[in-house]
Amino acid sequence: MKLDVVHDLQSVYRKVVNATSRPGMISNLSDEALSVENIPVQCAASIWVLALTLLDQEVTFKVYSAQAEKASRAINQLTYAKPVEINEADFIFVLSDAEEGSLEEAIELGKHGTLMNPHNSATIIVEAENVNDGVELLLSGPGIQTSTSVNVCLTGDWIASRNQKNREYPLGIDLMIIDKEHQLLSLPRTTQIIENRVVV
Amino acid sequence: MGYVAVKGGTRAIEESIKRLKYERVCQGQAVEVGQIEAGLRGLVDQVMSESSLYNEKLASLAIKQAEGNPEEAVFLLRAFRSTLPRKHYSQVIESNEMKVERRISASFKDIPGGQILGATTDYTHRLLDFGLLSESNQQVQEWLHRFQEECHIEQDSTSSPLTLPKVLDYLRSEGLIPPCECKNDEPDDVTRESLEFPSSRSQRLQILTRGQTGAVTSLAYAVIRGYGALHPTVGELRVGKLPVYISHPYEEGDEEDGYYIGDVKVTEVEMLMPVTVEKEYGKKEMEFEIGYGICYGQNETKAIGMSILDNCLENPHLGYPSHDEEFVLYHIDSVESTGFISHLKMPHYVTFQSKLDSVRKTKKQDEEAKEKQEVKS
Amino acid sequence: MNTAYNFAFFDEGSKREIRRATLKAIAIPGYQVPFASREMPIGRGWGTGGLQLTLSLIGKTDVLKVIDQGSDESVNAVNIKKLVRDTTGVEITELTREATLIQSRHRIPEVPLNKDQILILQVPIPEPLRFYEPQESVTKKHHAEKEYSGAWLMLFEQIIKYGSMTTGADHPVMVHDRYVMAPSPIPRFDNPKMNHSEALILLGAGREKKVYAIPPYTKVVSLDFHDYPFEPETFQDKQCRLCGSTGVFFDELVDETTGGTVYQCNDTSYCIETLNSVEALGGVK
Amino acid sequence: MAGFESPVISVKNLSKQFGPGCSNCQGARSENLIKNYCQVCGTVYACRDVSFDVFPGEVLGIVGESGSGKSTLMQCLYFDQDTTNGEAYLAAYQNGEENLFKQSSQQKRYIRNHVMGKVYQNPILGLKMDFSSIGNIAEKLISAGHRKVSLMEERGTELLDKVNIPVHRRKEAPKNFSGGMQQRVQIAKALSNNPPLLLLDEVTTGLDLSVQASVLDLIKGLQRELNISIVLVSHDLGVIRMLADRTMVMLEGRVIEQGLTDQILEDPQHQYTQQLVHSLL
Amino acid sequence: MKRKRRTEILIKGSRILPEQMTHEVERGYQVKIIQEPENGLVMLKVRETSQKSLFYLGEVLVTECKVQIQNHIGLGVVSGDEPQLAYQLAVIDAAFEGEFPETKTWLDLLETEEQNILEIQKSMDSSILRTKVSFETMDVG
Amino acid sequence: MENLLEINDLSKSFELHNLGKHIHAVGGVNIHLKEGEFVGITGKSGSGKSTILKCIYGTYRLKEGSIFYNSSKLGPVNLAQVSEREMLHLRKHEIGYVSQFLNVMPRTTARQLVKQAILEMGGEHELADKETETILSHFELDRELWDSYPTTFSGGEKLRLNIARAMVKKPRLLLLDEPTASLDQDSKWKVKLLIEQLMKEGTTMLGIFHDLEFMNDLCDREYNMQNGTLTFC
Repeated sequence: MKLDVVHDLQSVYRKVVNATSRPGMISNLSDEALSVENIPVQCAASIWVLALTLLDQEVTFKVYSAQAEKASRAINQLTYAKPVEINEADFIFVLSDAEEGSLEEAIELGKHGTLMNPHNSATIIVEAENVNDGVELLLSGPGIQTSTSVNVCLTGDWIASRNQKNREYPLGIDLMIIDKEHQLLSLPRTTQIIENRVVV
Repeated sequence: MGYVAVKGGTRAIEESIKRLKYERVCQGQAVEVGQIEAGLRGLVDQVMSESSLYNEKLASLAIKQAEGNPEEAVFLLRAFRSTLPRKHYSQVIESNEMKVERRISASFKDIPGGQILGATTDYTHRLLDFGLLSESNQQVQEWLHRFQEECHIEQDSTSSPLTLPKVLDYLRSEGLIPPCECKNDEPDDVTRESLEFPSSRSQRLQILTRGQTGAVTSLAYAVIRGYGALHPTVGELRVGKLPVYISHPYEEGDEEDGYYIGDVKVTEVEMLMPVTVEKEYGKKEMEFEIGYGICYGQNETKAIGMSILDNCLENPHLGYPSHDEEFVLYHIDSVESTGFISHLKMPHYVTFQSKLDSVRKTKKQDEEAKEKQEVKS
Repeated sequence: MNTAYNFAFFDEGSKREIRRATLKAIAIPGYQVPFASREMPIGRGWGTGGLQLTLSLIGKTDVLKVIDQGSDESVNAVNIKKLVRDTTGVEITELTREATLIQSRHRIPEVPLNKDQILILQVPIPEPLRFYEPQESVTKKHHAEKEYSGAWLMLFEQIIKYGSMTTGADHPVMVHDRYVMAPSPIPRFDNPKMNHSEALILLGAGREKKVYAIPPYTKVVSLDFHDYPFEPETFQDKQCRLCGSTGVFFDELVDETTGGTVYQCNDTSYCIETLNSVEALGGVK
Repeated sequence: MAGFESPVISVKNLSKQFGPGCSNCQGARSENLIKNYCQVCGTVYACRDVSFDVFPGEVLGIVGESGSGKSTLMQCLYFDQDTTNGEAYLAAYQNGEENLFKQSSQQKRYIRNHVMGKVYQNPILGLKMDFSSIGNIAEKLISAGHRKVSLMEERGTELLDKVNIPVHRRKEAPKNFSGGMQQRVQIAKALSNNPPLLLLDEVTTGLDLSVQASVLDLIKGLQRELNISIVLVSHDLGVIRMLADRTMVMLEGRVIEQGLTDQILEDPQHQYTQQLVHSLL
Repeated sequence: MKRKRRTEILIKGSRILPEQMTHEVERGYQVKIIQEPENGLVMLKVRETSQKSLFYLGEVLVTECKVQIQNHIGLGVVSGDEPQLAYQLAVIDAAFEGEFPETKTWLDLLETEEQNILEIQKSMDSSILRTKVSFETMDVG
Repeated sequence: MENLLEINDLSKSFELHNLGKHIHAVGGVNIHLKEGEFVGITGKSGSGKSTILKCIYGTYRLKEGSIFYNSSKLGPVNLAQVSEREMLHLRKHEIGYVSQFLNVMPRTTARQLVKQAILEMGGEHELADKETETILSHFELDRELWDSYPTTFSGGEKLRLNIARAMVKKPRLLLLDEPTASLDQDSKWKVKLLIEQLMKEGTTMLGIFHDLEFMNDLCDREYNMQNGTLTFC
């Protein structure tokens, strides 16, 4: 079945809206992701679905991946979005085969808006192993009734980088984490994360 | 069964739309769209310009549907353009490539290429031509035939093609206007990214060129009447056709590999304003600044008005709203201003109820205070 | 000429731009995200902001409710519904709880909204500081610097002059302790419904080209003073003349026969529902 | 005597230039400038390397002719202008450990609202002319976090009384007032949040002599009573003599001399200061 | 002949010429339509003459069509609602892209058509030039 | 430090740039004051007497010589080198200066003037009010003058107010700059009583006087000033 650019992307968008307005709630993009034919680079099809939903010639992006160049060209041809340096990118993709520390770098160097225009900030789309397993994170903030917990299998010290980057609200970056099963976890800048480390 | 439902709205709307059609056709005649395109050039040009969409046929259709009301016609076209994909951007159009149909200068009598009146109402006596009441297609065609014959006979084989040198280039070569390098920064597009202040020059020009003809004219008039700081003279006004080319979407080739897609007719105005400028070491000199105006079709007052406002906005002045970019740019668009003005017709029952509550509350407090005072005294 | 319109009127590029702006709006609650704002087949000022949000959100399975001033049958609501239905074919409802998308002007429905619903409010003037400072470049700076003394000052002046806050509808709110926001001209009565709302609330201003949002469970506080607390409109001891409801927002009507004042639910679908359930129960007079 | 007391504000090497600078005037080399103006690129070096401290309860006067950079300096301190270079530390903000000029605009706004007050020469800049006088004072209180109308009304009335605005006129808008009254409302507003530091920019310029005297009295009285620190800019040595404990003399963007106010007046060292003082006598 | 000149002749000239050329191609080749003629917009990028900067004047309604002949893609874009012409332009474009032998014979046709256009244009020009004001200098002597 | 004040080799000259003049005011001045002493300086007007006091008080900036002062708070300091802040501190708490001129704000009443001085020393409002009244009556200032502006006072009244203000601070060192010039006999007598009282209280004083008779009765030691140099009498 072929991806329907009108209806499938509308459905993806609504799931992204839900996930972003209720951080911690996991959305599943499998239905739409499975309709994607010919993925040019080795990564979750849902990444492409998100790219098609959000990117076009009006925006810019940057890819972190072992095959960054290839992925970059593919996204450009698919969406006409322009590949740029990290500090200018509207969207940043960090694929699971990216070098260690890429996510932290993306968070650190991505644009976080200005006080006048806090929306001119990067949205980082990260490919994770799993968003149902891994370190338990305690989330609070807008969209969450009191607090909620999720488990994210994502290595590195990204939470510290994110805290540092988002310290002067409303400046900040917005994160979307997607796993191999096309499950989407969205962490807008307003979400406070506490890492629930299990002491062994 | 006690199901209660209000169905008034739907029904009333349906009947209202019927009534609207009745008003359009009640004299038993249908206006053909072709007739509008053929005979209402001024209105078609104005509607194309304000809607920022160039196509005579669509404009004529909109005019028919709007029963000749330009603001309604513009509205229809603006909404329609929201549904069309933008396929290409043109190659940069340089106005010295214009095929001139009319060209005058108020500053120089002897401009290279001459003063060409073209088609203008400026020298018609504004006397109603009752002959037009009985003008027939046959008469029109006969006249046209004779006119073409005349032209053919008098054709001067040596006459130069009608792409004329520009007055500005002449002034620049004289050193009366500071030289100017071509700037090739990509323009902003107000239809794609919302306007923010301070605005860019490209945003200002785009909003002005799609501004409402009446609003542009009125504001510019206010400027030269005294609510502004300008004393302009028309350097050059030209009406003519500009060829539009697009580049090949994938292949990179030279310009000649581009596609010609057609012409657009525009009115272009370069307005001269004398200014004093301070040079090095405090030396003062008189120079000319240029206000620029251009719009679709033959729409001369608007283009002149735009050139005045362009210069106003290049020189902000706190004392005059016409020199304030927020004031001018936010209020000049036909769809925005007519939309908001007309929305006042919408029901405001809830807001009014809420205000009523507040008014009552203050009245009550006032009375209570009075009573208290009376009790005291 | 090809005369068929795309699903939901817009071309996909237009939708995408509105969608990106909306996501940033959700990420920064109460902040007005500028967007290009397409020209719509209804007038600027007639709900084009709300309509653009609706059209960018809507899918085939959505059920839409549109109200204007509390009424599903207001001519303006009818008009908007007609346009959306003509370009999408989605189901339209008048029952608040059946709807997945609710576009509204000037009211939040009486029936509490739930987490599967999105409320879209039409906004004429999104700038809460507009009447304190007309220049957008200045108000934008105020927002940037969290300089909201002007918003409170306007209320302070009302108290000084009239002895109480005299805002009608559109009483400003503070969202997530950061942005002062115009809640759109909903009556003060509806302001508290925004606080920790279960439903996502999106606000769109078409002519002013702004989109903003209140995510679910977000703190929304109406501006006030410790000694002059915010007060919604009161309809104490008032009752709907049709369904007998109390504690809702009423329209005030003049009884043509007696000349006296009578009250009627402003939310017509709520009134009808109440009325029908009362009748179903055997009816109280 | 280090550690004897710590300054309320400490300004280090503040510089402000208008214009891009060019090879002719690079580094603001004075030999290539006419006064503080580069005639090649038109850059104005409004403040050059200005440093000073203000201590608790102290009035620092800054005197100089128009164009000397004193008002620009004040604008920089109140963030009405961005500084080109330099540092400033306020004891009341982050323990005096953060350079004010490096803060975000959001933080700068906080500093203005909570730990500073400023009175402008032109009341239009400091007042909302269409709002009530008491509302104007409330505005400053609101911005410093007050949310109780009765308290603000009380405080506003008290302050207006203190600056001799009749209580029954407190609901009137300053646009109806005379220049001297407007200035007094401005002072009341600036004082309302008890700022540790008050900036006064030519506050009596343009007022009638008798009005000037009353405004100066008012400032001195309030300063003594409330023990606030003041930076006061004036081209008028009379004003400086009346109010300032210490004085800095500015010329062409630089501080050319500083000392106790009586030192500056009675034993001026710099040629320019002597000229200034003698013209006063 | 470069594309710019060619497309200008085809659009400004008689409709008969592109129709003939298209038929010729259709007779000899399989034409695959990639994109049916559809309406869209072209945004005009204009240089103003006051500061010589660029801005957007507005959009023009166009009809666009894409065809594939053998391995060659042809694009036809023309101002206005002109589905037929857009298709023909695309076919001719593909033929030139593929340097089909037919195109050699078309050059003459195109040049003749260009002359016709020029003749008509001249006649129009002269009618305009008749509105030129001629200032005659008085010889005082 | 044995003395309260030790002036060694004090010289002061003025550079008048605009007039192109160099004026030598005083040179080689040495004065030592023990705690509690009252030392007087006489001399013709223009001989440089005031210069010495102004150098001590910091109004004139010194390039040569030293003025050591034994501060109760700061210890021995060289007044020629103290910081502006230190000088302000000493003026506020330890060193007073009284001249025949009264330099005050134009619209401050006598009462306010004295009260401000008390408040500056860290008094409370209510106490300050009481103390003000005590002081004003002590200095025999007419009650009806208390709430009027000193700019309208006579010379003697101004001076008494001036001394009153200085005394509020209970200075350790009081500099008297021709306080009795242009006073009538009655006023002089009142001032003399005040000075005597200060002496009793142990205030160290350095004064310059025009009026030899007046000074002879009071001083422990006297110097004479001529053409900028000092001789011990």
